[in-house]
Amino acid sequence: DDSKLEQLKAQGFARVAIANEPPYTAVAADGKVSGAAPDVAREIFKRLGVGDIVASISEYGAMIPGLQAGRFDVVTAGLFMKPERCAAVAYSEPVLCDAEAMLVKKGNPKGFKSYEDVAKDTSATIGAPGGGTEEKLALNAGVPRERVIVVPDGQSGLKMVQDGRIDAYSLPVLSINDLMKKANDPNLEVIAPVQGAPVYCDGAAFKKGDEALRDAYDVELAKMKKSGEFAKIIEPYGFSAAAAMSTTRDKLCSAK
Amino acid sequence: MEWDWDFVWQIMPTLIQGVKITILATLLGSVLAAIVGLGIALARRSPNKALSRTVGWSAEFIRGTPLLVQLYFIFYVLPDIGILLPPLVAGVIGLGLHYGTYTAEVYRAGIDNVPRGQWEAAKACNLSARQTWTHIIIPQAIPPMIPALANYFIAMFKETPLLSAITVLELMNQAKSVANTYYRYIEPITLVGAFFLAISLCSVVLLRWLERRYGKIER
Amino acid sequence: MTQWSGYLGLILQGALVTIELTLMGSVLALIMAFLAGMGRLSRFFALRALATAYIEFFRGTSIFVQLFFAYFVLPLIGLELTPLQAGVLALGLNVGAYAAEVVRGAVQSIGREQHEACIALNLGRWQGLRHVILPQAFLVMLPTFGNNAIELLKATSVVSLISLADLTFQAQVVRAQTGNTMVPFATILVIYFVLALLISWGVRSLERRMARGLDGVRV
Amino acid sequence: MSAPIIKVDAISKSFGAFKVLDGLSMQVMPREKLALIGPSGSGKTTILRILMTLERIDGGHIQIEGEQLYHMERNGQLLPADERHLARMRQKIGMVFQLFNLFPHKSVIDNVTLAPMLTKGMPRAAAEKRAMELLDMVGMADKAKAMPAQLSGGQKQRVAIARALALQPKIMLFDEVTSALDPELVEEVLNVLWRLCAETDMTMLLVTHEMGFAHDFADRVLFFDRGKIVEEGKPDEIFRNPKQERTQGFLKKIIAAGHRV
Amino acid sequence: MSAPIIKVDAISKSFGAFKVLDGLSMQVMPREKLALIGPSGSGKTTILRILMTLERIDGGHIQIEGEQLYHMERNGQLLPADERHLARMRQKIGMVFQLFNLFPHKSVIDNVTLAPMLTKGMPRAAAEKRAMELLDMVGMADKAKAMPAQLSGGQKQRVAIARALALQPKIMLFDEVTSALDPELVEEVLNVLWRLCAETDMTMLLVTHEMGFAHDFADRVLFFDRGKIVEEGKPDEIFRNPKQERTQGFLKKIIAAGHRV
Ligand SMILES: Nc1ncnc2c1ncn2[C@@H]1O[C@H](COP(=O)(O)OP(=O)(O)OP(=O)(O)O)[C@@H](O)[C@H]1O
Ligand SMILES: Nc1ncnc2c1ncn2[C@@H]1O[C@H](COP(=O)(O)OP(=O)(O)OP(=O)(O)O)[C@@H](O)[C@H]1O
Ligand SMILES: [Mg+2]
Ligand SMILES: [Mg+2]
Repeated sequence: DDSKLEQLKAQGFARVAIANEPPYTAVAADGKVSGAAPDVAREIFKRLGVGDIVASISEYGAMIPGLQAGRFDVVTAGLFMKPERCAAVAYSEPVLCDAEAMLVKKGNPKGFKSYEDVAKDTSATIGAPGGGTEEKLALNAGVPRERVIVVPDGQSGLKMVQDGRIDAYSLPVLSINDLMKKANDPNLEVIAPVQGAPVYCDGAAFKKGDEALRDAYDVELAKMKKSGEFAKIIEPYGFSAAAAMSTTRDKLCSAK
Repeated sequence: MEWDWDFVWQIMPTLIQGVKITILATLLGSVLAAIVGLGIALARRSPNKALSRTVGWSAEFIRGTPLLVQLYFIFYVLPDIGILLPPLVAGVIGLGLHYGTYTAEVYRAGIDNVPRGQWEAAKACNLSARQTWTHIIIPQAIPPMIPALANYFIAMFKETPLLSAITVLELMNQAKSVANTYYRYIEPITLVGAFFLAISLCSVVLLRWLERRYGKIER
Repeated sequence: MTQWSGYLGLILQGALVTIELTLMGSVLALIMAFLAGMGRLSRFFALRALATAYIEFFRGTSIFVQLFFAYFVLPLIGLELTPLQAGVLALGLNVGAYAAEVVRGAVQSIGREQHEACIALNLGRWQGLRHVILPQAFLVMLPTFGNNAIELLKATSVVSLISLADLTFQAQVVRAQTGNTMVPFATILVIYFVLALLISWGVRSLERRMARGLDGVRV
Repeated sequence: MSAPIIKVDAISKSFGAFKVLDGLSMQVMPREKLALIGPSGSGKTTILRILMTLERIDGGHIQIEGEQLYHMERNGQLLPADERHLARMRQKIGMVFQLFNLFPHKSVIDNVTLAPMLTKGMPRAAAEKRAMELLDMVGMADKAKAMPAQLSGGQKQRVAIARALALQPKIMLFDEVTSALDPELVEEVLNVLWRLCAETDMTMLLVTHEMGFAHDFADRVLFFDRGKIVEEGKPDEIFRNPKQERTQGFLKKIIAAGHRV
Repeated sequence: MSAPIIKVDAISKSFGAFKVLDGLSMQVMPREKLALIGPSGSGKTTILRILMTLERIDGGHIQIEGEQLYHMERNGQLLPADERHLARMRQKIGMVFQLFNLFPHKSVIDNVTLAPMLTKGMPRAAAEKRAMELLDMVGMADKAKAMPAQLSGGQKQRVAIARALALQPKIMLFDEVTSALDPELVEEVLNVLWRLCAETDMTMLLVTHEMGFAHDFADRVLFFDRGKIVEEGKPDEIFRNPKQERTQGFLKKIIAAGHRV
């Protein structure tokens, strides 16, 4: 049933949800959206015959409900594949892979290496995006709810570490690196990768029921991976194409 | 999506945590707003032109700009000049300052609404300025203000969800966090709405009562 | 070096969205205000009940809840809105509920004697309302409408929470892209304030125009 | 003898538990000038407001020119009047209020033309022509373009009279039309009433505390007390020679307070 | 002959561009009862308010018992009075307002005791004893515990008079103290004024539109017009035989309006 794809072709664009988080996403001074995730999506949709993508920046927490509510056709925002999510949406094959990192004060004063370390230090607080992977990792590692601070965006997290409001801020490695680069602050340090945290990969997330569109997407994605064009798009942003090609959706979705 | 009662009971304790913070923020914010408002109202009446103008314009500025942006400012920009506030404190200060500019207007109107004849009668009775304020003007000005002040405190209560932007885990933030964990929006958001509606409907009753009790002064 | 001029353009785009939201929201609010305000004064119980339910519901539940409902829950029951439509709908209905009380209060503030003069002159209900009561009441409403419009302007900042690219949202984007907090937030504070000043100036001059002849200058 | 133009038959009226009028009856002949006097709170204003249909009555009947005011006959039954019936009956009656009740957002001439244009569909030109005649009669033609706020109390009241006259009612009700005016301005308005009295054949009911004026102006005086007509008669009888003790006491007080009779 | 208790010397007063008083002079003897009459807007209220220091003057001088009211002498120089000087001078003067201006949040007796207790440090018991005497004099002793909102206009005004008397001023100012009252209630208040006039030796200045009362009550009548004293004299002279055309016109209108002289 290709009706969804036909519909997108007819309207000439696909509505894509992205995050306000470089380098997954970047917004240039002229307002143009780029970044690893949207660039891949744009290319694949072009090959599928959908001329353009219309990207709207969204909170992490709002992406899946927005997809379910039909606000977007697809989410390409570094929304990592995990079993619960796989149940809520239809993922494509892996696109962007990254390990988890933590941003801490210079010298890592509390000696964090893993989320468990944060859990053990009863005075430590950790910041993470609401509804994101890092929040769940921290909670699963036993950090109590009140010590996991929901931080609205990366800059806020950086600022809160600088100001000593939280002891660590956790995001994927590349996101943290990008933050560090912009902040250019010698008093900060990145711990990457966080021990015990798996390497995650995101995929383009479609609404349940749009599997036909997802399958068409997968076909083009596989072609690009093979031809090397995939690597050409994402590697300038720091992502590893090899990592994405070394795993599969099924593996990630069935991981515990 | 279907409404799921089991889910409702499951998330209830988390939401109640949020309710506590919401109420705490409102109470502290109200106290601060009442004090800040009085300060602004008095400063604007001051014969010192520089003081009254500065305070007047600042109040206008605060009243003309969104609380959300002010909260970002207090929380994320002030640390640059060495003022580091915990989230709840920053939130309470934001609410107190913002609503202080509203309560200031209530104070002003309350004082202005005491008829000029009362000032004149006080003078004809040879009362001093202080005696006039404490015995004649304030006792008449306060009661009609009470419903208006209560009204703003209720409005403030409904704006507490903004505090989620500065990481305060109030009700709305808890609801979003729950929703993000389970990918279910209907139940948490509806519960939050029902909670606000319940409190507002109660406060309508309270307001009517306050208005009857204090709203009018019989002459 | 950061390209501030480029990012300023981004913020100005956000200002456009904010203005658009404020204007369209105000129009919707004005329509709802008159419908519900007059509804509350109706002779028919059903109309009164409907208007009261609308007003109490939208004043009672927080604007955040309404916004999230319009954006995330309405589509689940088959009513799909663009973010802009959802924003205008939530803001307009919310502020309209407050303004409805202004309409009702203003109409009631027109003394009973004006209604009686209409009856004594045998004007019909609608004629009296249209030619005598509403023109006078509108003048009473205007200043509060101005305040309502500013409240609406400020409330547009919360639409950033449903990913509508308004001023506040664009400031967030610029912040994420440049790593600078102070500049984007200070800029939008000033823009919001200027917009608020524009609204109050506009309302005041409209008021002056309409009040001409009603002040008691004897000729 | 012709039939009465107003026939009030045992009407009663309460506000909450307080009975203002209790079985009041009275009749007014066409062209009669009636003065209603009596202490504050005795129900004078209330009876005028009832005739203007500004209040509903609790019991009794009122007929205007032989037609029921608050009731209508349908198939031989008397039903409460609906809005259409009231509107038709109101055409016969005009009222001038103590506080003028001009429309503050309309100019003098618009105040006078509004009702004829809206209720009778009179074209603007005709309505304005007629309004100017009336304003001329009350001595306000030169202020036709002024706004009410620019007028003195006496001027406002004269405009209010012109406004009520514009609908050409058969019965005019005046409720203390001078008591909100400064003493110096009272005369202007009384002069207009004199002219009206002399020049038209309207039936006029006038509530007033100006005893001297009531004496000279009225064909008949009704003295109200506690919602009842305590005494009625020719002005000379009532003012020079009141029979009831209550009337005597009232007039004595008024005179002591400095009013001429 | 004794010295005047009030000496007004060429004072002027403007509101914005509008000159209300222009070089007004007058003198009042101790114990004198003065009636101020004149058309609306002529400045009668303004002169009373100036004597009560509710307005400032723009030029001229006022002396009370030989002492400057708006100025004080320091080292032989005349300086504008400060608040302390004004407060001291105000002890000699009391005022009763047209609209009573009772303190609505205080009972009748508290209205009367407030000022003596606060300004003279009188103990409560003594203040209340004195207040009850005064309330008795104005016939309000039985309402001592009532709140102002529960009183009629005439009763309110009598309490206001008692309140002003409680400070035992030498000069009392009355500004149209009856004109906000219903005609029937006017008498109560005028009766109190009569008693005051007979029983105390206060100097009294009274603005009124009650010409009959002014005639009987006053030792001397001042006729104001446009901020000037146009005519003054014994009541009989002014009312029966006014010399100025303006006075004649004013009185004629007032009489035509139904007021007894
Ligand atoms: N709407 C009302 N609700 C309650 N009581 C009312 C109302 N209107 C009038 N009354 C009462 O009815 C009584 C008669 O009032 P009415 O105004 O007819 O008296 P009146 O003879 O015109 O007196 P006045 O000379 O003071 O105008 C008064 O006691 C008044 O308080
Ligand atoms: N505060 C004020 N501001 C401007 N004009 C004023 C003010 N007070 C009084 N006036 C003007 O001063 C003039 C004199 O007023 P005043 O009250 O003394 O008159 P009056 O003789 O007492 O009149 P009335 O008999 O109407 O009370 C009037 O024209 C009035 O409009
Ligand atoms: Mg009356
Ligand atoms: Mg005066």
